[in-house]
Amino acid sequence: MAQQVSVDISRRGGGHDPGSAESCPKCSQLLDSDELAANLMVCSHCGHHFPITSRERIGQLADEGSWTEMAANLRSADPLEFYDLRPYVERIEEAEYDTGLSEAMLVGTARLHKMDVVLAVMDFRFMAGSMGSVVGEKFWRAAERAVETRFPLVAVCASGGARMQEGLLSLLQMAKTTCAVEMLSQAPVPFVTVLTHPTTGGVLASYATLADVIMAEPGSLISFSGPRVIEQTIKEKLPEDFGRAESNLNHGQIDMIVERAELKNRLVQVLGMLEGGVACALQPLWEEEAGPAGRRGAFAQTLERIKSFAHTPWRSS
Amino acid sequence: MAQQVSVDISRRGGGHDPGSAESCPKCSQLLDSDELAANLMVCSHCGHHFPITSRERIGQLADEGSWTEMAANLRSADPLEFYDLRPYVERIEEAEYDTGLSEAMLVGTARLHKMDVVLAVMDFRFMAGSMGSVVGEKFWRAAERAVETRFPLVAVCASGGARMQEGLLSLLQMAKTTCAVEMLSQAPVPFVTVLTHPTTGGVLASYATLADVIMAEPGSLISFSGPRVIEQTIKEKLPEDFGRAESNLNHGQIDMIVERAELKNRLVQVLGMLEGGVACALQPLWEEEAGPAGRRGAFAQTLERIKSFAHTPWRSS
Amino acid sequence: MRKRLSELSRLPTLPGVHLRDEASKIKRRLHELGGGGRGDSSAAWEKVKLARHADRPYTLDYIGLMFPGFIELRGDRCFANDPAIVGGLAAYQGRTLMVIGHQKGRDLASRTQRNFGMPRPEGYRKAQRLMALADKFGIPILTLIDTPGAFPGIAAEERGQGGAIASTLMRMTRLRVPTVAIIIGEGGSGGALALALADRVLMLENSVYSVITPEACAAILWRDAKEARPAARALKMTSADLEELEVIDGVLPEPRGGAHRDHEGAARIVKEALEENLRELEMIHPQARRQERLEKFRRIGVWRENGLTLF
Amino acid sequence: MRKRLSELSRLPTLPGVHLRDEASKIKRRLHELGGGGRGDSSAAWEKVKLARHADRPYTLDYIGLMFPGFIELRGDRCFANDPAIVGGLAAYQGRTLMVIGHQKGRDLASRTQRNFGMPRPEGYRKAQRLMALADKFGIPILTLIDTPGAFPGIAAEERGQGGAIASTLMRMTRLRVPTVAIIIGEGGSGGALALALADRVLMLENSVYSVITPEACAAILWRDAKEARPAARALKMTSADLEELEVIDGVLPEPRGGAHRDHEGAARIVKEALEENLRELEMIHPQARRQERLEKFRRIGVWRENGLTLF
Ligand SMILES: [Zn+2]
Ligand SMILES: [Zn+2]
Repeated sequence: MAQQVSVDISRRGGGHDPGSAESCPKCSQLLDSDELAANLMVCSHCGHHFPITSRERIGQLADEGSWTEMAANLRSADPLEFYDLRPYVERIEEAEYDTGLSEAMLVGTARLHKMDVVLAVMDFRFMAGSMGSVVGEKFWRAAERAVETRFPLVAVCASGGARMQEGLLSLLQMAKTTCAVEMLSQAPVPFVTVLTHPTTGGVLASYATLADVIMAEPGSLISFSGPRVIEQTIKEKLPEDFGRAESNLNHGQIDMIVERAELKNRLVQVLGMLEGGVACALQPLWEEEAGPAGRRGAFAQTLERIKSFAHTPWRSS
Repeated sequence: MAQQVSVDISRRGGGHDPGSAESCPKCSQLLDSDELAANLMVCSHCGHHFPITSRERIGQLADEGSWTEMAANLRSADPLEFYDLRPYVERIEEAEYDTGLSEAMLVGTARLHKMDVVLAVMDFRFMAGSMGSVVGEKFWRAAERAVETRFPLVAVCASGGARMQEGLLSLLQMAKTTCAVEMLSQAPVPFVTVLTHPTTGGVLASYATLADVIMAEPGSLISFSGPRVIEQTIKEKLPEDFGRAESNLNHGQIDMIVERAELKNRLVQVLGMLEGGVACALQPLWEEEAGPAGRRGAFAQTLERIKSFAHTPWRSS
Repeated sequence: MRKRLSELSRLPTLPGVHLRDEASKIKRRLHELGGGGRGDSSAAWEKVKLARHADRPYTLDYIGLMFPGFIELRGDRCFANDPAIVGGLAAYQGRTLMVIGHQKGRDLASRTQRNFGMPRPEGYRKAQRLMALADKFGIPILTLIDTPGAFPGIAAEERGQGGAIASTLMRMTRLRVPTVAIIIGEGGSGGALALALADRVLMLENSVYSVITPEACAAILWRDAKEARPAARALKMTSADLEELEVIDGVLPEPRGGAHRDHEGAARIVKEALEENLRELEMIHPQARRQERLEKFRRIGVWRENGLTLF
Repeated sequence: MRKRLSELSRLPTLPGVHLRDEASKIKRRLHELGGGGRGDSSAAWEKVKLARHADRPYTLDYIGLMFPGFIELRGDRCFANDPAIVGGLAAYQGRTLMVIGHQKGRDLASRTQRNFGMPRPEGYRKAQRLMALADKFGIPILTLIDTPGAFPGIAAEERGQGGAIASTLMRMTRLRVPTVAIIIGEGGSGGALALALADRVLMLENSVYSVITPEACAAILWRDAKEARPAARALKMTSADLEELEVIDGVLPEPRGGAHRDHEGAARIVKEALEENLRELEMIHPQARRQERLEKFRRIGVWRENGLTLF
């Protein structure tokens, strides 16, 4: 199901071309590339959020110099020895060449406003952000690290679905990532997802919707089935707002829509709030239920952070 | 909210008048009262289920001579010293006189095809089956008995809602009966409800919908708000099938519709099946999770019963 | 009354039976006899009007005044986001609270959007989801109650209004975290109770809490909705009535003139009550707290047994 | 292949890394080289057609043939009862099973009513409810899988098709009771997997299980839906393929000529497999079984790391 959603990320190699111009697909305004990048790849006229690469996303979120990639050496194998009109291995090589990435997800640790987190960020450019064995295993390792360190896990999603070239192995990554979320949940470690354009298929139907709090970028398509499949099934044209973040919010499927410029702050606020609950869980009388001792350290850190929040009012509604 | 649903139970005093005739409200056929009673108060022409009294219901369900009433001495007090056009105490006395009952619910133990159960059966004739302190307390005691004996609890509901003459005390019976279900759930003891015409208001919004399996009699009105309130709010006439058992089944709110003639068998089948799960919970390796030892006895009984079922095929779909 | 009292005092306490403190009964009756406005049916009705006053602070007002930070969480993950119930994470004294409450609108547009504070099933299912989230992370829960009742509509019934309320009640019985419910305005029937199966249930002085609206009660029992005044009195729905009936855990006095005249003052009072109650509740082990919660609601009811009036 | 094998044998087992048994890899490759029909693209396509055969036994057929008693339970308690998934309590050897499965229709009317076995979110939510009920009473769960996939429709999306599948998967990770999933026909994508996060996942010989239908795969990768034959082969979706990939726990041979020719025979085979697997699973403590379930799915995947191919 991977390639059923088309997304225009013309910017290959993970960046923009300095000095050039780009036209906004929503308002058609011609935008200066440098200004667009400085505005986090959001159209300053209409607010359209251009899709961004995983490295751009990490650059926007992580405190300067705080990103440390994990599991960087994982590469797709070709367990099915799959080929259609072209072999799978060739498609992977092409994706590697085009994106400078080794897979559709980067995982690692970072700091967001000094808060330690584990990040798992998808990249739609790499084979339509499809989830195969490597994405599943990277997500698992990210979750494992989050449980070990008690750092919350933030997953930024962008996916056309499962990597069909890995057959059932890719479908079963839905089960695998769900088990990873269950592991987080047992700890419990806060887990927040950010659904970006587009989040569909197996990613949506597994870890993306299993988070404690689900955020989405404005205008993102969030839908299990691809729009074309639905149109073929119901034999009608879909309405323009079908499956968009705004529709998902109205239908109760996500917690909030967050503009890119606000995302880092909002993540830190939500994660701080979820960890703030630890304060309560560590009351003296609760101690036998408090879990591993390591948590206490994380808690002290959290408490300080929350205290500093208390002087900076914010509102989401 | 108690009296907002009108139901015609003209048969006062808990029985039918021998030798007389009654006209079916659905097909207008004139029915011989004796035949109607012999047919469990179901119209032999159109299948319309006439509302029946709590004693009739127990008579239809319990094995001959197996019914033992509990908490028979509970009577309504008048904690609010409530009176409207007439005092509450007078309305209670009238209901007692008309029905020969002391309250809108009978609770006790009985056997259904030799299976021990606790029964809690409402009677709509008693102040529109409204739930006040006595109904709440009787339900609590029934649940308590079920937990002590490990007998499953069967509750037959028929209610216009909360007993408004007891004010907030009656509203809080919803909380109390919910706590009782939670107690059953912790055991766990199987709990099945039968929603009969009409089951509305506070009873529907508490224990009636919290059962492991929810059955309903054909044609029963099952709705939180009374039809008149809804009509006044939306300023439209409601469709004929509004809130009926059949609509509730389609909308996923109940498990099955069971005709009166089948009810006893179906209850025993479902309860036997739920208890059958105990077999698994008592596997040697599970013992530390198996709960009180008393359950083992109940299990042996269940196992025998289930074995006998195995030779009598049945189907519900 | 005297007969009942003497009957009670003659007898030993029965196991499993809670004999209400008679002192409070006597106090209550004396209060009634002595007037104090409660014999006057317009006093109760005035409280109803105050509780519904359009200038009273609503849930989001309290949240805004009580907490330096608040993140609203939305949706039941099933059908819709119901704006008649709001909920989210609030920053509270260096830690976190989950706040869930009914939300009325103030002007025509927001009233319509909030459906006059009358939730549909998805509102209750959102509340359950947020309760589960709070429970997972050990975050205490504050509910703020202010609704005429659950919305009576065809589609709401089809989506299981009754079951949604019941399952919310059930969810609240199971919570490991401390829960405080405060009736801030109208506590209307099952739609209000759904958020009020809490360790502590408090009422603002000018709030009401009732099994049915006085108008609907009058329409049924007096056969005339205009008889809402005597109905309001008969239903004993004011905070003073309910404190005397001992079915709530406390009344919070409002600022001079009422909460609608001093939102900040009202928020301060609610916040102090919250602090005090949470402090007490957090001294109790979660298992014990859950058990006490069941016991508390188990005890509610007044009936006669073998000629005795029992509470 | 030889190079990869030697790389692997040179190295000690890495912590947290599961090196697949190489013997099976070699066996698999030899099987491929030696023919056995798998080199022939029409063989896979024939399996797809067989798996979809209109005369194959469906979930309710198996239930009818395997169990002397069955009580269907309906509804998600939220929005609807989805007839594309059926579930209920089955009498099984003097005890009880919870059986949940996709249900296709056989004639036009029942196919329409069952939506061709394509569930909507309420189907998955019903499944979750029944799983929770089974778990409460310690009733083992059997799921029977036979769907082209979850229904792709606007309203289904609006009601959270993705979230419904995900939360069903999550529910299955948490079950204390033993779970056995059997693919009896079409195991189509996420809509099939939602019921298959089980302690044992078995396939009937002529069933298929795939990330995408061969037609849709061909439309995307070959840009021509008529290229479904090579797609079917490339996807490795037959029971034999998947057994060799070691992503399922076993294949159940069908009666001579296929299950569609002998419903009783097929039911007998399914029942025996169920018995055998339950017997094994019930020897394991619930906690350990749950842990093993997580571990099993944790291990699924094939990738290269530092030049090695890992499984
Ligand atoms: Zn623009
Ligand atoms: Zn008739």
